[in-house]
Amino acid sequence: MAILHHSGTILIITGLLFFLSGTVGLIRFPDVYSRLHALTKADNVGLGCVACGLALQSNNWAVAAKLLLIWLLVLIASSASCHLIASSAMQKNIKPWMRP
Amino acid sequence: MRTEKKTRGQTQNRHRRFDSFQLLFLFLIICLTILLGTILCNFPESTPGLADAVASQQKQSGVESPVTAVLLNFRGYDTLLEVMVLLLAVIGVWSLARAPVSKQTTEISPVQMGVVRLLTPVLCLVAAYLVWQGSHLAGGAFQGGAIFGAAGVLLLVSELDWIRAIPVSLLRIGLVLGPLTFVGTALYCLFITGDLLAYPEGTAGWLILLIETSCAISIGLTLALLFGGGRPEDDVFNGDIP
Amino acid sequence: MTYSILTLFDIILVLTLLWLGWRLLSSEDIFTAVILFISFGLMMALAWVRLRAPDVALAEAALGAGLTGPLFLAALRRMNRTRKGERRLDDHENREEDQRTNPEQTQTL
Amino acid sequence: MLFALILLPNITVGIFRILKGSTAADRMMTAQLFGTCGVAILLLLSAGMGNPVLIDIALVFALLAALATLTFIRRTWE
Repeated sequence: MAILHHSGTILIITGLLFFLSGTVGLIRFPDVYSRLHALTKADNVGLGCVACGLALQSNNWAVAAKLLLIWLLVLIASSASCHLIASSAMQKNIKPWMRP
Repeated sequence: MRTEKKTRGQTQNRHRRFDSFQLLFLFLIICLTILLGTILCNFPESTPGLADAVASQQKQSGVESPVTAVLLNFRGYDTLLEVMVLLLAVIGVWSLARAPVSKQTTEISPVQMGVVRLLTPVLCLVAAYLVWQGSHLAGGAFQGGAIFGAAGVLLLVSELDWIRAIPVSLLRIGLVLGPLTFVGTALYCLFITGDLLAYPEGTAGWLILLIETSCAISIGLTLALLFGGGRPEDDVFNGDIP
Repeated sequence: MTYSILTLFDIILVLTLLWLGWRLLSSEDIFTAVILFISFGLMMALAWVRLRAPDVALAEAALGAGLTGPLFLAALRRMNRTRKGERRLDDHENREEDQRTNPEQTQTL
Repeated sequence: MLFALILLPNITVGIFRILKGSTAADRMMTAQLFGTCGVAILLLLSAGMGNPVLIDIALVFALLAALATLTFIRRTWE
Protein backbone atom coordinates (compact mmCIF):
# COMPACT_ATOMS: atom_id res chain seq x y z
CA MET A 1 0.00 0.00 0.00
CA ALA A 2 2.85 2.35 0.81
CA ILE A 3 4.17 2.04 -2.75
CA LEU A 4 0.76 2.93 -4.16
CA HIS A 5 0.49 5.89 -1.81
CA HIS A 6 3.91 7.28 -2.64
CA SER A 7 3.55 6.82 -6.38
CA GLY A 8 0.20 8.59 -6.08
CA THR A 9 1.89 11.53 -4.35
CA ILE A 10 4.56 11.69 -7.06
CA LEU A 11 1.86 11.71 -9.75
CA ILE A 12 0.00 14.52 -8.00
CA ILE A 13 3.16 16.60 -7.78
CA THR A 14 3.82 16.03 -11.49
CA GLY A 15 0.28 17.17 -12.23
CA LEU A 16 0.77 20.30 -10.17
CA LEU A 17 3.92 21.10 -12.14
CA PHE A 18 1.89 20.89 -15.34
CA PHE A 19 -0.75 23.20 -13.87
CA LEU A 20 1.90 25.71 -12.84
CA SER A 21 3.54 25.67 -16.26
CA GLY A 22 0.13 26.03 -17.89
CA THR A 23 -0.57 29.17 -15.90
CA VAL A 24 2.89 30.59 -16.55
CA GLY A 25 2.39 29.91 -20.25
CA LEU A 26 -1.03 31.56 -20.22
CA ILE A 27 0.45 34.68 -18.67
CA ARG A 28 3.69 34.88 -20.62
CA PHE A 29 3.03 33.55 -24.13
CA PRO A 30 2.54 36.13 -26.88
CA ASP A 31 -0.56 35.08 -28.86
CA VAL A 32 -3.77 33.04 -28.80
CA TYR A 33 -2.37 29.91 -30.39
CA SER A 34 0.63 29.51 -28.09
CA ARG A 35 -1.57 30.23 -25.06
CA LEU A 36 -3.94 27.50 -26.21
CA HIS A 37 -0.97 25.18 -26.33
CA ALA A 38 -0.10 25.99 -22.71
CA LEU A 39 -3.72 25.67 -21.59
CA THR A 40 -4.23 22.20 -23.04
CA LYS A 41 -1.18 20.90 -21.20
CA ALA A 42 -2.64 21.99 -17.89
CA ASP A 43 -6.10 20.68 -18.75
CA ASN A 44 -5.19 17.29 -20.10
CA VAL A 45 -1.95 16.14 -18.53
CA GLY A 46 -2.16 18.13 -15.31
CA LEU A 47 -5.64 17.05 -14.34
CA GLY A 48 -4.90 13.54 -15.63
CA CYS A 49 -1.90 13.17 -13.33
CA VAL A 50 -3.80 14.58 -10.33
CA ALA A 51 -6.79 12.30 -10.96
CA CYS A 52 -4.62 9.21 -11.47
CA GLY A 53 -2.62 9.99 -8.32
CA LEU A 54 -5.78 10.40 -6.24
CA ALA A 55 -7.24 7.24 -7.77
CA LEU A 56 -4.11 5.33 -6.69
CA GLN A 57 -4.41 6.72 -3.17
CA SER A 58 -8.12 5.99 -2.77
CA ASN A 59 -8.80 2.38 -1.89
CA ASN A 60 -12.28 2.43 -3.32
CA TRP A 61 -13.07 1.29 -6.84
CA ALA A 62 -16.14 3.48 -7.22
CA VAL A 63 -14.23 6.62 -6.29
CA ALA A 64 -11.38 5.74 -8.65
CA ALA A 65 -13.83 5.17 -11.51
CA LYS A 66 -15.51 8.51 -10.82
CA LEU A 67 -12.14 10.28 -10.84
CA LEU A 68 -11.26 8.79 -14.20
CA LEU A 69 -14.72 9.71 -15.55
CA ILE A 70 -14.12 13.32 -14.50
CA TRP A 71 -10.78 13.30 -16.29
CA LEU A 72 -12.42 11.88 -19.42
CA LEU A 73 -15.11 14.59 -19.36
CA VAL A 74 -12.55 17.36 -18.97
CA LEU A 75 -10.52 15.83 -21.81
CA ILE A 76 -13.54 15.94 -24.11
CA ALA A 77 -14.50 19.45 -23.08
CA SER A 78 -11.08 21.03 -23.23
CA SER A 79 -9.86 19.41 -26.43
CA ALA A 80 -13.07 20.24 -28.28
CA SER A 81 -13.29 23.80 -27.07
CA CYS A 82 -9.62 24.49 -27.74
CA HIS A 83 -10.01 23.15 -31.27
CA LEU A 84 -13.04 25.38 -31.79
CA ILE A 85 -11.28 28.46 -30.42
CA ALA A 86 -8.24 27.86 -32.61
CA SER A 87 -10.22 27.24 -35.79
CA SER A 88 -12.48 30.25 -35.32
CA ALA A 89 -9.46 32.41 -34.52
CA MET A 90 -7.98 31.26 -37.83
CA GLN A 91 -11.24 32.15 -39.58
CA LYS A 92 -11.10 35.61 -38.11
CA ASN A 93 -7.63 36.20 -39.54
CA ILE A 94 -5.93 36.62 -36.21
CA LYS A 95 -2.26 36.46 -37.08
CA PRO A 96 -0.04 33.92 -35.38
CA TRP A 97 2.89 35.47 -33.56
CA MET A 98 6.17 35.54 -35.46
CA ARG A 99 9.62 36.12 -34.08
CA PRO A 100 10.24 39.81 -34.84
CA MET B 1 -33.53 56.04 -24.31
CA ARG B 2 -33.30 56.79 -20.63
CA THR B 3 -30.62 54.20 -20.06
CA GLU B 4 -28.56 55.61 -22.90
CA LYS B 5 -28.74 59.05 -21.37
CA LYS B 6 -27.75 57.61 -18.05
CA THR B 7 -24.67 55.86 -19.39
CA ARG B 8 -23.62 58.97 -21.25
CA GLY B 9 -23.99 60.98 -18.06
CA GLN B 10 -21.91 58.44 -16.21
CA THR B 11 -19.12 58.56 -18.75
CA GLN B 12 -19.05 62.34 -18.47
CA ASN B 13 -18.99 62.25 -14.71
CA ARG B 14 -16.27 59.67 -14.52
CA HIS B 15 -13.49 62.21 -14.26
CA ARG B 16 -15.16 64.17 -11.48
CA ARG B 17 -14.04 62.98 -8.06
CA PHE B 18 -17.28 62.34 -6.14
CA ASP B 19 -20.72 63.83 -6.43
CA SER B 20 -23.00 64.21 -3.43
CA PHE B 21 -24.97 61.06 -4.21
CA GLN B 22 -21.83 58.96 -4.24
CA LEU B 23 -20.69 60.54 -0.97
CA LEU B 24 -24.02 59.69 0.65
CA PHE B 25 -23.71 56.14 -0.63
CA LEU B 26 -20.16 55.85 0.67
CA PHE B 27 -21.30 57.09 4.06
CA LEU B 28 -24.12 54.54 4.19
CA ILE B 29 -21.76 51.74 3.21
CA ILE B 30 -19.27 52.73 5.93
CA CYS B 31 -22.12 52.79 8.48
CA LEU B 32 -23.21 49.32 7.37
CA THR B 33 -19.65 48.02 7.63
CA ILE B 34 -19.27 49.38 11.17
CA LEU B 35 -22.65 47.90 12.14
CA LEU B 36 -21.75 44.48 10.75
CA GLY B 37 -18.35 44.63 12.43
CA THR B 38 -19.91 45.36 15.84
CA ILE B 39 -22.40 42.53 15.38
CA LEU B 40 -19.64 40.16 14.36
CA CYS B 41 -17.52 41.11 17.38
CA ASN B 42 -20.39 40.57 19.82
CA PHE B 43 -21.50 37.31 18.21
CA PRO B 44 -21.77 34.41 20.66
CA GLU B 45 -19.22 31.71 19.95
CA SER B 46 -21.65 28.88 19.49
CA THR B 47 -25.29 29.33 18.59
CA PRO B 48 -27.66 26.43 19.09
CA GLY B 49 -29.35 26.90 15.69
CA LEU B 50 -32.01 24.54 14.50
CA ALA B 51 -29.74 21.57 13.82
CA ASP B 52 -30.94 19.63 16.87
CA ALA B 53 -34.60 20.25 16.09
CA VAL B 54 -34.08 18.99 12.54
CA ALA B 55 -32.10 15.97 13.69
CA SER B 56 -34.82 14.95 16.16
CA GLN B 57 -37.51 15.09 13.45
CA GLN B 58 -35.34 13.49 10.78
CA LYS B 59 -36.92 10.04 11.06
CA GLN B 60 -40.42 11.31 10.29
CA SER B 61 -39.33 13.25 7.23
CA GLY B 62 -38.94 10.19 4.97
CA VAL B 63 -35.50 11.23 3.69
CA GLU B 64 -32.02 10.88 5.12
CA SER B 65 -30.57 14.22 4.06
CA PRO B 66 -31.33 17.02 6.53
CA VAL B 67 -31.25 19.65 3.78
CA THR B 68 -33.87 17.90 1.69
CA ALA B 69 -35.93 17.26 4.81
CA VAL B 70 -36.05 20.99 5.57
CA LEU B 71 -36.63 22.03 1.96
CA LEU B 72 -39.42 19.65 1.09
CA ASN B 73 -40.95 18.54 4.35
CA PHE B 74 -40.60 21.01 7.22
CA ARG B 75 -40.63 24.12 5.01
CA GLY B 76 -42.30 22.74 1.91
CA TYR B 77 -44.37 25.83 1.08
CA ASP B 78 -41.20 27.87 0.78
CA THR B 79 -39.89 25.62 -1.97
CA LEU B 80 -43.33 25.63 -3.60
CA LEU B 81 -43.16 29.40 -3.93
CA GLU B 82 -39.61 29.20 -5.31
CA VAL B 83 -40.75 26.88 -8.07
CA MET B 84 -43.56 29.33 -8.84
CA VAL B 85 -41.03 32.16 -9.13
CA LEU B 86 -39.16 30.24 -11.83
CA LEU B 87 -42.40 29.70 -13.74
CA LEU B 88 -43.15 33.43 -13.46
CA ALA B 89 -39.71 34.21 -14.89
CA VAL B 90 -40.45 32.22 -18.05
CA ILE B 91 -43.88 33.83 -18.37
CA GLY B 92 -42.23 37.23 -18.09
CA VAL B 93 -39.63 36.50 -20.76
CA TRP B 94 -42.21 34.98 -23.11
CA SER B 95 -44.48 37.97 -22.83
CA LEU B 96 -41.64 40.35 -23.63
CA ALA B 97 -40.15 38.96 -26.82
CA ARG B 98 -40.08 36.25 -29.42
CA ALA B 99 -37.15 33.89 -29.66
CA PRO B 100 -34.56 35.30 -32.08
CA VAL B 101 -34.04 33.49 -35.35
CA SER B 102 -30.39 32.59 -35.61
CA LYS B 103 -28.72 34.01 -38.66
CA GLN B 104 -25.50 32.08 -38.31
CA THR B 105 -23.74 31.72 -41.63
CA THR B 106 -20.96 29.38 -40.63
CA GLU B 107 -21.99 25.81 -40.22
CA ILE B 108 -21.46 23.83 -37.05
CA SER B 109 -18.19 22.01 -36.92
CA PRO B 110 -18.29 18.21 -36.59
CA VAL B 111 -16.21 18.49 -33.43
CA GLN B 112 -19.03 20.35 -31.72
CA MET B 113 -21.56 17.77 -32.86
CA GLY B 114 -19.31 15.08 -31.41
CA VAL B 115 -19.23 16.89 -28.07
CA VAL B 116 -23.02 17.19 -28.09
CA ARG B 117 -23.42 13.51 -28.88
CA LEU B 118 -21.04 12.49 -26.10
CA LEU B 119 -22.09 14.92 -23.40
CA THR B 120 -25.90 15.09 -23.66
CA PRO B 121 -26.56 11.52 -22.45
CA VAL B 122 -24.01 11.93 -19.64
CA LEU B 123 -25.66 15.21 -18.62
CA CYS B 124 -29.11 13.59 -18.44
CA LEU B 125 -27.67 10.66 -16.49
CA VAL B 126 -25.93 12.91 -13.96
CA ALA B 127 -29.11 15.00 -13.60
CA ALA B 128 -31.08 11.88 -12.70
CA TYR B 129 -28.28 10.77 -10.37
CA LEU B 130 -28.32 14.09 -8.52
CA VAL B 131 -32.09 14.04 -8.11
CA TRP B 132 -31.95 10.53 -6.74
CA GLN B 133 -29.03 11.36 -4.49
CA GLY B 134 -30.95 14.28 -3.00
CA SER B 135 -32.71 11.95 -0.58
CA HIS B 136 -29.57 10.97 1.31
CA LEU B 137 -26.61 13.17 0.28
CA ALA B 138 -26.06 16.54 -1.37
CA GLY B 139 -28.22 17.08 -4.44
CA GLY B 140 -31.86 17.58 -5.23
CA ALA B 141 -34.33 19.07 -7.64
CA PHE B 142 -32.55 22.38 -8.22
CA GLN B 143 -29.14 20.87 -8.85
CA GLY B 144 -30.47 18.08 -11.04
CA GLY B 145 -32.71 20.51 -12.88
CA ALA B 146 -29.76 22.81 -13.54
CA ILE B 147 -27.79 19.96 -15.12
CA PHE B 148 -30.84 19.01 -17.17
CA GLY B 149 -31.13 22.62 -18.26
CA ALA B 150 -27.46 22.55 -19.26
CA ALA B 151 -28.24 19.65 -21.61
CA GLY B 152 -30.98 21.80 -23.14
CA VAL B 153 -28.61 24.74 -23.53
CA LEU B 154 -26.07 22.47 -25.23
CA LEU B 155 -28.70 21.36 -27.74
CA LEU B 156 -29.90 24.94 -28.30
CA VAL B 157 -26.37 26.21 -28.90
CA SER B 158 -25.77 23.52 -31.49
CA GLU B 159 -28.91 24.64 -33.35
CA LEU B 160 -30.24 21.17 -34.01
CA ASP B 161 -33.27 21.03 -36.26
CA TRP B 162 -35.40 18.75 -34.14
CA ILE B 163 -35.01 20.95 -31.05
CA ARG B 164 -36.82 23.76 -32.88
CA ALA B 165 -39.46 21.31 -34.06
CA ILE B 166 -40.61 20.35 -30.56
CA PRO B 167 -44.26 21.43 -30.29
CA VAL B 168 -44.76 24.39 -27.97
CA SER B 169 -47.70 22.74 -26.23
CA LEU B 170 -45.33 20.02 -25.04
CA LEU B 171 -42.98 22.67 -23.63
CA ARG B 172 -45.86 24.35 -21.85
CA ILE B 173 -46.92 21.05 -20.30
CA GLY B 174 -43.35 20.39 -19.17
CA LEU B 175 -43.08 23.87 -17.67
CA VAL B 176 -46.13 23.50 -15.45
CA LEU B 177 -45.55 19.82 -14.65
CA GLY B 178 -43.46 20.52 -11.54
CA PRO B 179 -45.59 23.29 -10.03
CA LEU B 180 -48.80 21.38 -10.74
CA THR B 181 -47.46 18.20 -9.14
CA PHE B 182 -46.33 20.21 -6.14
CA VAL B 183 -49.68 21.95 -5.75
CA GLY B 184 -51.51 18.68 -6.35
CA THR B 185 -49.52 16.95 -3.62
CA ALA B 186 -50.12 19.87 -1.28
CA LEU B 187 -53.89 19.69 -1.89
CA TYR B 188 -53.83 15.92 -1.47
CA CYS B 189 -52.07 16.35 1.87
CA LEU B 190 -54.58 19.03 2.84
CA PHE B 191 -57.41 16.64 2.01
CA ILE B 192 -55.94 13.66 3.87
CA THR B 193 -54.32 15.20 6.94
CA GLY B 194 -56.00 18.60 7.03
CA ASP B 195 -52.69 20.46 6.83
CA LEU B 196 -50.90 21.93 3.82
CA LEU B 197 -47.93 19.76 2.81
CA ALA B 198 -48.07 17.58 5.92
CA TYR B 199 -47.47 14.23 4.30
CA PRO B 200 -49.51 11.23 5.45
CA GLU B 201 -47.53 8.76 7.49
CA GLY B 202 -45.22 6.47 5.54
CA THR B 203 -45.72 8.12 2.15
CA ALA B 204 -43.40 11.09 2.70
CA GLY B 205 -40.37 9.54 0.99
CA TRP B 206 -42.25 8.63 -2.19
CA LEU B 207 -44.12 11.91 -2.41
CA ILE B 208 -40.88 13.86 -1.99
CA LEU B 209 -39.22 11.83 -4.75
CA LEU B 210 -42.23 12.46 -7.02
CA ILE B 211 -42.12 16.20 -6.37
CA GLU B 212 -38.36 16.34 -6.86
CA THR B 213 -38.45 14.50 -10.19
CA SER B 214 -41.23 16.59 -11.70
CA CYS B 215 -39.72 19.82 -10.39
CA ALA B 216 -36.32 18.89 -11.81
CA ILE B 217 -37.88 18.47 -15.27
CA SER B 218 -39.66 21.80 -14.99
CA ILE B 219 -36.60 23.65 -13.69
CA GLY B 220 -34.45 22.21 -16.47
CA LEU B 221 -36.97 23.28 -19.11
CA THR B 222 -37.25 26.70 -17.49
CA LEU B 223 -33.50 27.32 -17.64
CA ALA B 224 -33.20 26.06 -21.22
CA LEU B 225 -36.14 28.23 -22.36
CA LEU B 226 -34.70 31.26 -20.59
CA PHE B 227 -31.56 30.66 -22.61
CA GLY B 228 -33.72 30.53 -25.73
CA GLY B 229 -34.63 34.09 -24.90
CA GLY B 230 -38.27 34.44 -25.88
CA ARG B 231 -41.44 32.79 -27.07
CA PRO B 232 -40.87 30.09 -29.68
CA GLU B 233 -41.76 31.05 -33.23
CA ASP B 234 -44.51 28.56 -33.98
CA ASP B 235 -46.59 29.43 -30.96
CA VAL B 236 -50.27 28.76 -31.43
CA PHE B 237 -51.36 31.58 -29.18
CA ASN B 238 -50.44 34.58 -31.26
CA GLY B 239 -50.84 37.76 -29.26
CA ASP B 240 -49.76 41.25 -30.26
CA ILE B 241 -46.16 40.82 -29.24
CA PRO B 242 -43.80 42.45 -31.69
CA MET C 1 -0.77 21.44 10.91
CA THR C 2 -3.79 20.81 8.72
CA TYR C 3 -5.61 23.62 10.45
CA SER C 4 -3.04 26.26 9.58
CA ILE C 5 -2.76 25.16 5.94
CA LEU C 6 -6.52 25.30 5.43
CA THR C 7 -6.68 28.68 7.15
CA LEU C 8 -4.15 29.99 4.66
CA PHE C 9 -6.28 28.50 1.87
CA ASP C 10 -9.34 30.31 3.20
CA ILE C 11 -7.52 33.61 3.46
CA ILE C 12 -6.31 33.42 -0.15
CA LEU C 13 -9.82 32.39 -1.24
CA VAL C 14 -11.48 35.33 0.50
CA LEU C 15 -8.94 37.85 -0.82
CA THR C 16 -9.34 36.50 -4.37
CA LEU C 17 -13.12 36.70 -4.07
CA LEU C 18 -12.98 40.29 -2.90
CA TRP C 19 -10.56 41.27 -5.64
CA LEU C 20 -12.68 39.51 -8.27
CA GLY C 21 -15.80 41.22 -7.05
CA TRP C 22 -14.18 44.64 -7.15
CA ARG C 23 -12.73 44.16 -10.64
CA LEU C 24 -16.03 42.70 -11.83
CA LEU C 25 -17.97 45.75 -10.73
CA SER C 26 -15.43 48.30 -11.90
CA SER C 27 -14.77 46.73 -15.30
CA GLU C 28 -15.89 48.87 -18.23
CA ASP C 29 -15.89 46.10 -20.80
CA ILE C 30 -18.99 43.98 -20.35
CA PHE C 31 -17.42 40.89 -21.84
CA THR C 32 -14.58 41.00 -19.30
CA ALA C 33 -17.15 41.45 -16.57
CA VAL C 34 -18.99 38.33 -17.76
CA ILE C 35 -15.82 36.26 -17.72
CA LEU C 36 -14.96 37.59 -14.27
CA PHE C 37 -18.46 36.67 -13.16
CA ILE C 38 -17.96 33.09 -14.33
CA SER C 39 -14.71 32.92 -12.36
CA PHE C 40 -16.45 34.49 -9.39
CA GLY C 41 -19.11 31.76 -9.45
CA LEU C 42 -16.37 29.17 -9.53
CA MET C 43 -14.52 30.60 -6.56
CA MET C 44 -17.81 31.04 -4.73
CA ALA C 45 -18.47 27.31 -5.14
CA LEU C 46 -15.08 26.64 -3.55
CA ALA C 47 -15.99 29.01 -0.72
CA TRP C 48 -19.26 27.15 -0.10
CA VAL C 49 -17.28 23.91 0.00
CA ARG C 50 -15.03 25.40 2.68
CA LEU C 51 -18.11 26.55 4.60
CA ARG C 52 -19.19 22.87 4.66
CA ALA C 53 -22.33 23.45 2.59
CA PRO C 54 -21.95 20.97 -0.28
CA ASP C 55 -25.59 21.38 -1.34
CA VAL C 56 -25.18 25.07 -1.94
CA ALA C 57 -21.81 24.47 -3.57
CA LEU C 58 -23.44 22.04 -5.98
CA ALA C 59 -26.14 24.54 -6.89
CA GLU C 60 -23.58 27.33 -7.25
CA ALA C 61 -21.36 25.16 -9.46
CA ALA C 62 -24.28 24.26 -11.71
CA LEU C 63 -25.96 27.67 -11.84
CA GLY C 64 -23.31 30.27 -11.07
CA ALA C 65 -20.35 28.80 -12.88
CA GLY C 66 -22.14 26.67 -15.46
CA LEU C 67 -25.40 28.19 -16.65
CA THR C 68 -25.38 31.93 -16.04
CA GLY C 69 -22.14 32.25 -18.02
CA PRO C 70 -23.67 30.99 -21.30
CA LEU C 71 -26.84 32.96 -20.51
CA PHE C 72 -24.88 36.22 -20.27
CA LEU C 73 -22.78 35.39 -23.32
CA ALA C 74 -25.91 34.80 -25.38
CA ALA C 75 -27.41 38.01 -24.02
CA LEU C 76 -24.30 39.96 -25.06
CA ARG C 77 -24.95 39.03 -28.67
CA ARG C 78 -28.47 40.40 -28.52
CA MET C 79 -27.43 43.67 -26.98
CA ASN C 80 -27.07 46.83 -28.96
CA ARG C 81 -23.58 46.57 -30.36
CA THR C 82 -23.20 50.18 -31.40
CA ARG C 83 -23.25 51.55 -27.89
CA LYS C 84 -19.83 52.91 -27.29
CA GLY C 85 -17.52 52.14 -24.46
CA GLU C 86 -19.44 49.11 -23.29
CA ARG C 87 -18.60 46.25 -25.55
CA ARG C 88 -15.14 46.13 -26.96
CA LEU C 89 -14.65 42.52 -27.90
CA ASP C 90 -12.07 43.15 -30.54
CA ASP C 91 -9.56 45.00 -28.43
CA HIS C 92 -6.14 44.71 -30.02
CA GLU C 93 -7.02 41.48 -31.73
CA ASN C 94 -4.34 42.11 -34.30
CA ARG C 95 -6.53 41.13 -37.21
CA GLU C 96 -5.24 41.60 -40.72
CA GLU C 97 -8.55 42.89 -42.08
CA ASP C 98 -9.06 45.48 -39.40
CA GLN C 99 -5.74 47.13 -39.94
CA ARG C 100 -6.25 47.21 -43.66
CA THR C 101 -9.77 48.57 -43.81
CA ASN C 102 -10.03 51.02 -40.96
CA PRO C 103 -6.68 51.91 -39.47
CA GLU C 104 -7.95 54.89 -37.52
CA GLN C 105 -10.34 52.71 -35.55
CA THR C 106 -7.61 50.37 -34.40
CA GLN C 107 -5.65 53.36 -33.28
CA THR C 108 -8.45 54.73 -31.16
CA LEU C 109 -9.09 51.36 -29.60
CA MET D 1 -4.36 19.88 1.42
CA LEU D 2 -1.00 21.41 0.67
CA PHE D 3 -1.47 20.62 -3.01
CA ALA D 4 -4.82 22.38 -3.12
CA LEU D 5 -3.17 25.38 -1.49
CA ILE D 6 -0.60 25.47 -4.30
CA LEU D 7 -3.30 25.38 -6.98
CA LEU D 8 -5.32 28.29 -5.61
CA PRO D 9 -2.75 31.04 -6.36
CA ASN D 10 -2.74 29.62 -9.88
CA ILE D 11 -6.27 30.92 -10.29
CA THR D 12 -5.47 34.20 -8.57
CA VAL D 13 -2.56 34.87 -10.90
CA GLY D 14 -4.63 33.85 -13.92
CA ILE D 15 -7.01 36.76 -13.30
CA PHE D 16 -4.31 39.04 -14.71
CA ARG D 17 -4.78 37.40 -18.10
CA ILE D 18 -8.52 38.06 -17.98
CA LEU D 19 -7.93 41.70 -17.14
CA LYS D 20 -5.19 42.14 -19.73
CA GLY D 21 -6.30 39.51 -22.28
CA SER D 22 -5.65 40.96 -25.69
CA THR D 23 -8.40 38.98 -27.43
CA ALA D 24 -11.77 37.79 -26.21
CA ALA D 25 -10.67 34.19 -26.75
CA ASP D 26 -7.84 34.64 -24.25
CA ARG D 27 -10.30 35.63 -21.55
CA MET D 28 -12.51 32.65 -22.35
CA MET D 29 -9.52 30.31 -22.25
CA THR D 30 -8.53 31.60 -18.84
CA ALA D 31 -12.01 30.91 -17.56
CA GLN D 32 -11.62 27.37 -18.82
CA LEU D 33 -8.28 26.98 -17.04
CA PHE D 34 -10.01 28.18 -13.88
CA GLY D 35 -12.62 25.46 -14.32
CA THR D 36 -10.00 22.76 -14.61
CA CYS D 37 -8.07 24.18 -11.65
CA GLY D 38 -11.31 24.19 -9.68
CA VAL D 39 -11.88 20.53 -10.52
CA ALA D 40 -8.36 19.66 -9.35
CA ILE D 41 -8.75 21.70 -6.14
CA LEU D 42 -12.09 20.01 -5.39
CA LEU D 43 -10.61 16.54 -5.96
CA LEU D 44 -7.66 17.30 -3.67
CA LEU D 45 -9.94 18.84 -1.03
CA SER D 46 -12.22 15.83 -1.22
CA ALA D 47 -9.26 13.59 -0.35
CA GLY D 48 -8.01 16.02 2.29
CA MET D 49 -11.31 16.82 4.00
CA GLY D 50 -12.50 13.23 3.65
CA ASN D 51 -15.77 14.24 2.04
CA PRO D 52 -16.74 12.15 -1.02
CA VAL D 53 -19.58 14.54 -1.96
CA LEU D 54 -17.01 17.03 -3.27
CA ILE D 55 -16.25 14.62 -6.12
CA ASP D 56 -19.84 15.14 -7.31
CA ILE D 57 -19.28 18.89 -7.37
CA ALA D 58 -16.11 18.32 -9.40
CA LEU D 59 -18.17 16.13 -11.75
CA VAL D 60 -20.64 18.99 -12.27
CA PHE D 61 -17.75 21.37 -12.96
CA ALA D 62 -16.26 18.98 -15.49
CA LEU D 63 -19.62 18.47 -17.23
CA LEU D 64 -20.32 22.16 -17.59
CA ALA D 65 -16.78 23.17 -18.56
CA ALA D 66 -17.45 23.01 -22.30
CA LEU D 67 -20.78 24.82 -22.18
CA ALA D 68 -19.48 28.37 -21.75
CA THR D 69 -16.86 28.02 -24.47
CA LEU D 70 -19.29 26.49 -26.95
CA THR D 71 -21.74 29.32 -26.35
CA PHE D 72 -18.94 31.83 -26.72
CA ILE D 73 -17.88 30.37 -30.07
CA ARG D 74 -21.40 30.09 -31.48
CA ARG D 75 -23.06 33.17 -30.05
CA THR D 76 -20.66 35.85 -28.92
CA TRP D 77 -17.47 35.78 -30.93
CA GLU D 78 -18.29 36.57 -34.51
